Amino acid sequence: MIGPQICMLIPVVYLFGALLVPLIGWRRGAAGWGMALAAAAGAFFFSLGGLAGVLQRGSLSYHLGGWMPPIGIEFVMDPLSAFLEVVITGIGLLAVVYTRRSVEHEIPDRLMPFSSLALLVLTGLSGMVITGDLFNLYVFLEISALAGYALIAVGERPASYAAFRYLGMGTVGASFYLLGLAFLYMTLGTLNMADLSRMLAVTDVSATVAVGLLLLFMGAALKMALFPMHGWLPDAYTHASSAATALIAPIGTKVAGYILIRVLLYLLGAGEKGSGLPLLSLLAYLGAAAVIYGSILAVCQSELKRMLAYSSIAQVGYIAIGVGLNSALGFTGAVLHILNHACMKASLFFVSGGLRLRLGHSRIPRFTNALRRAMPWSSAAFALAALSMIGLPPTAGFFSKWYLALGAIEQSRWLFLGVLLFSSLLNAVYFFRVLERMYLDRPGIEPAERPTSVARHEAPPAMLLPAVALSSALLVIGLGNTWIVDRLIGPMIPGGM
Amino acid sequence: MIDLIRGHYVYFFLAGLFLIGLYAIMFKGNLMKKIIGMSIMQSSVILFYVSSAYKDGGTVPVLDPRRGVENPDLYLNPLPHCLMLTAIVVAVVTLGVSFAMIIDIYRNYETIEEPLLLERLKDEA
Amino acid sequence: MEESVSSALPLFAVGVSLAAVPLILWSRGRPNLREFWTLAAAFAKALIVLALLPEVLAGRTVECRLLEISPEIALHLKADPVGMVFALVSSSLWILTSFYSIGYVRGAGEKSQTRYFASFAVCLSATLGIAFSANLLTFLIFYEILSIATYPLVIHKETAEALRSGRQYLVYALSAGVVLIAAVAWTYNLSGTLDFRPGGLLADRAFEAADLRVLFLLFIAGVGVKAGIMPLQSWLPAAMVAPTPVSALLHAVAVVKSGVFGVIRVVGFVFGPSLMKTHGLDAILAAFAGATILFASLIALRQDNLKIRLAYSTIGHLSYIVLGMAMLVPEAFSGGLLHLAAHATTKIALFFCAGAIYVNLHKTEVSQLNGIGRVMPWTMSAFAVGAMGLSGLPPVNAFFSKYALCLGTVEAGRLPALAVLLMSGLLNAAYLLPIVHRAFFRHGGRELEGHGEASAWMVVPLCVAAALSLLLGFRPNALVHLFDLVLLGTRAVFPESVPFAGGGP
Amino acid sequence: MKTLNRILLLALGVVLAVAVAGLPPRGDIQAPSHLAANATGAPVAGAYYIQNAYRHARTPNMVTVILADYRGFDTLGETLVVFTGAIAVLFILRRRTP
Repeated sequence: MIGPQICMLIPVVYLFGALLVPLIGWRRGAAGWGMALAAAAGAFFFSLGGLAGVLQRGSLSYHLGGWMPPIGIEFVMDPLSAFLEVVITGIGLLAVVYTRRSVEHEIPDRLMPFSSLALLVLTGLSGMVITGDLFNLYVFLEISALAGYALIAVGERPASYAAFRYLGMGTVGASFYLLGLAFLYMTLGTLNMADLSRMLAVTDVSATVAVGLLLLFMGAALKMALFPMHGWLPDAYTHASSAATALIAPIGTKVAGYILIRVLLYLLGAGEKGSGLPLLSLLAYLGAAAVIYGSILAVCQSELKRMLAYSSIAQVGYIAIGVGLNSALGFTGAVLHILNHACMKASLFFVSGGLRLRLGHSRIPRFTNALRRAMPWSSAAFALAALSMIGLPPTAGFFSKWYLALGAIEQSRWLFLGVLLFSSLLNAVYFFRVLERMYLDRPGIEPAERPTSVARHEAPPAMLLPAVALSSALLVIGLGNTWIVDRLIGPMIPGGM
Repeated sequence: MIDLIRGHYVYFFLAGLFLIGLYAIMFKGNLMKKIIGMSIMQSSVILFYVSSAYKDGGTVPVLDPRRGVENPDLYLNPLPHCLMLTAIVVAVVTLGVSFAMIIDIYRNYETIEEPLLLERLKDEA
Repeated sequence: MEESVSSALPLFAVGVSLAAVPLILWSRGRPNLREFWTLAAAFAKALIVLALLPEVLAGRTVECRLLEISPEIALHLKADPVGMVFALVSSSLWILTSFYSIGYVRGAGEKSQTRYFASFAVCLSATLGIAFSANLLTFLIFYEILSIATYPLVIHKETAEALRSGRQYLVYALSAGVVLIAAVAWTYNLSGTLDFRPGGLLADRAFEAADLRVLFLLFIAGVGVKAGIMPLQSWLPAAMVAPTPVSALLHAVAVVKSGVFGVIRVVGFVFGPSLMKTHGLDAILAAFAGATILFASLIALRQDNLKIRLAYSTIGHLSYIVLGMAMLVPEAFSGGLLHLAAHATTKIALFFCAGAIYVNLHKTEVSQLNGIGRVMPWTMSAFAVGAMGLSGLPPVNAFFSKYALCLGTVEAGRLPALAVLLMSGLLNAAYLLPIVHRAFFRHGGRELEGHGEASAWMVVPLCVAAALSLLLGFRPNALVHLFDLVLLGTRAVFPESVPFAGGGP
Repeated sequence: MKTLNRILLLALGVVLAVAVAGLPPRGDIQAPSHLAANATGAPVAGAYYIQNAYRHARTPNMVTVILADYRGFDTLGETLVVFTGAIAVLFILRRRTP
């Protein structure tokens, strides 16, 4: 029987894994990596169990130390957090599988600390999602952030500076969050989320509370790289090692998005009360700007990882639009897009790491159609994920866009509809640019210069399989999206929508 | 007005401190100065919590047998103190990690002045 | 209410060519085996579609409801008379195209033949999916799949020009896709359902006139790109850089026909004749279609490249069908449906001829065709049949569909439309028949000596296509009861009236 | 860009000033975080700790009790942060093998 203890198990498995990795892997990094893999698999298993438990019996809540919530810390698994846990631990597991070969190639001799830091990132992210206490959330946020800064800092030469900027922005974000929490705590007297939302329901939202929420919003938005607070992201994702990017990019920003959903829609209460503050509209407009800005800049990039980074900025904008629409359909689209984008982006970054391993670079102008012959499966995984990013049916990407479009139309927010649709075209532009080079002959090269026969030189299975698995998952998610929407997302739609 | 200032001067001061820290992060070119700014900002938040714990007529939250524990107004609020112990540790560790990064940056580019650094990055790319 | 039968046959019809794709890819090293899969899938597909025919002719629809893909909206396939017309046309012509493709790509020594055949199979799956879609979302999904699957075919030659055309095609197709998404989502918001219904799913609801007009324009822009309605047509001539069987696929079998079929669905099954009439939407559609017919015919006159001339001819003929839809009378509706089939058989014959000429003699321009009728008599006779058909001369099938369209314009009392049809008939004759004349009655140069017909792989299919055009001209109900299907479909959309009460073809 | 940032900083200052002015005055024993029960009737943590810490843990220092017991998990997180820092520094500063 699945009890509430399962909430506790997910971060704790990661936590002890992270502590054990240096002990086991001090001499041999690979052994440490094995430990990390075991921990990641365990956490994935428990989060599936948690999701099943939530589906069966509704929200689970675990009181740490046995103290009742406002007194002690509470871990809560409601439909939203259970869903996100599965996303985080699933991507986390695949990323850890992927890590070994990639790290050994790009940053040799650092597999042990890398594995440990990867588990720490996952500890932080899973803890942020599952905790029911706003200060505890801050602690987890810092754990994941610090480990993330370190992971980003090692890679190409400019990585250390990129990571420093990430650290600066991240610390500012965290300070904003903590200051906003101070305002809320001083005016409402509690740190527990459930308690706080009950308090907000009975009291008027004063200017102080509003500013407190605004600060939380800004803190989360900085972490989420929401336009115009995205400055740290492109450099960080480009210069970090592929394994680090593949771990952080798909889920890091999503969890920040989760904080926004939690604070704006659950704490504040959706519907009437939520629309009283302009924060949701602000979020939606910033999201729209992010979508356009990110997509346009992605078109201009010549380095694959950098292009994907800008595309992340845009995709985060979709989530922001969905949340900002403040309606059931928009919310559905946003949450579905969290899942879809995690899968798509992870797959794309996995492939880009594979390219770096085999080609030694990931610069788009240097791709040729030798790639397709040398790495057919990687290319196919990339193509499928790219089609999903563009939003072509029946891949998953289409359906999140579909719900977002329905939500925008339902509320007659034509601007957002236009942005959503226009951005699909921009996505098509920057992805087809890559696909064209991957799959087609480049005219202008003399036949003599073309490689006549290209040996099969596929990425190693441990790096290939995660990408292929995620890309195939996109089709499954696309066709099975009703099940996800009805069974998983339906119960988590905040009251008042 | 006087009441406002008497009751809130600390908070105004701390808000100012927060902004000073933020200013340093945004505008200072030297990476060490940025870190100092970061530290100032974090300290201001920590002080925010700590000063919110203060109660007129309260004493430190250590059991005083003469006062008893029936009336919570006689002790300062212990919760923010505890929270800030954690926040301080976080701030310290952040400092440590950022120092490590600065060392790494210096190893790679032999400068920690941002304008110079950006130039060298551009040259490299 | 119409009766319906539950069966997996529509799903098989869609899936059979998709199932062939892995086999085609797997046997990429063995061309004969690879082509065997293509042909097997083509025949299997046609047989499955034929197996659906008796039920549909008996007035029942065959449905296959798969998993839900959005709450309340299933991936839903349904074979109704109108869809059957399109399915029959595309699946039977796929057989011809497959044979022809084999001859063509081998004859012309094309590269990447595996990709070519695989994409072709995906295209056909999508086309059947479009034909059998029971609701707008299903339609949209297959429509987008078709867009993407056609792209590798358009850029097949991988020259700079092909890439440019490919990009242009993608921009048009994907823009149309997003516009269509907006239209479909909006429809769902307005009506709460997306199921196609004869007579219009929006018909019995009240709307703001302005909203409805914008929605209609979105739909027409969405499907109009594929249907080549001006001013959205420019990708089509550009896509002529593709190999000829691809052009045949684009023009006759799948892509543009899907666009036109989309117009039929939108007019007959989304908006419905009555709603269109009340809001004056028919006039908008008729104006676009009429202008397209005239301009396309005029432009075609000035083209020297045979394939581009045929491309503009296609643009014009598609708008015949659209114009028929815009008349909102049963005769014109049936005429449009008949023309969908008639144009397919005749145009495919013409394109096959163009391809045969290219492979055999490497000639692409009209002015080079002097005297080739003597070298390639079978090919050019088939060309003559097609040209006669498209010019509206009896006894080719396109004559009768055009006749029905004219009848419809009279019935609807739209004389300008009638004038457009007659005028364009003359223009068609003016740009097609001179080619026949050149081929048979002028003397060719010396380079023709020593050449004969193209390979049988190509000549047989094109003769079959021409023969089909003639056969369907004499007996519209021959082989597959096409005419009965058309009547059934028309009656569903216009329940109160009897088409061709005053005598028809 | 720089001017824009200055303006943003200034705006943030104004916003903070407004917010800060609305906080309960420093030292006010009626501030929500100091009360025994909040508006919904739920107990407020601060006062609960003062009243019960000694009873529950036999430790006079209430902050210690919170740190080690009531909110012990925060402290575990804090320790983990230190561990993270250590691993992070190790990761960043380990010299590349020549």
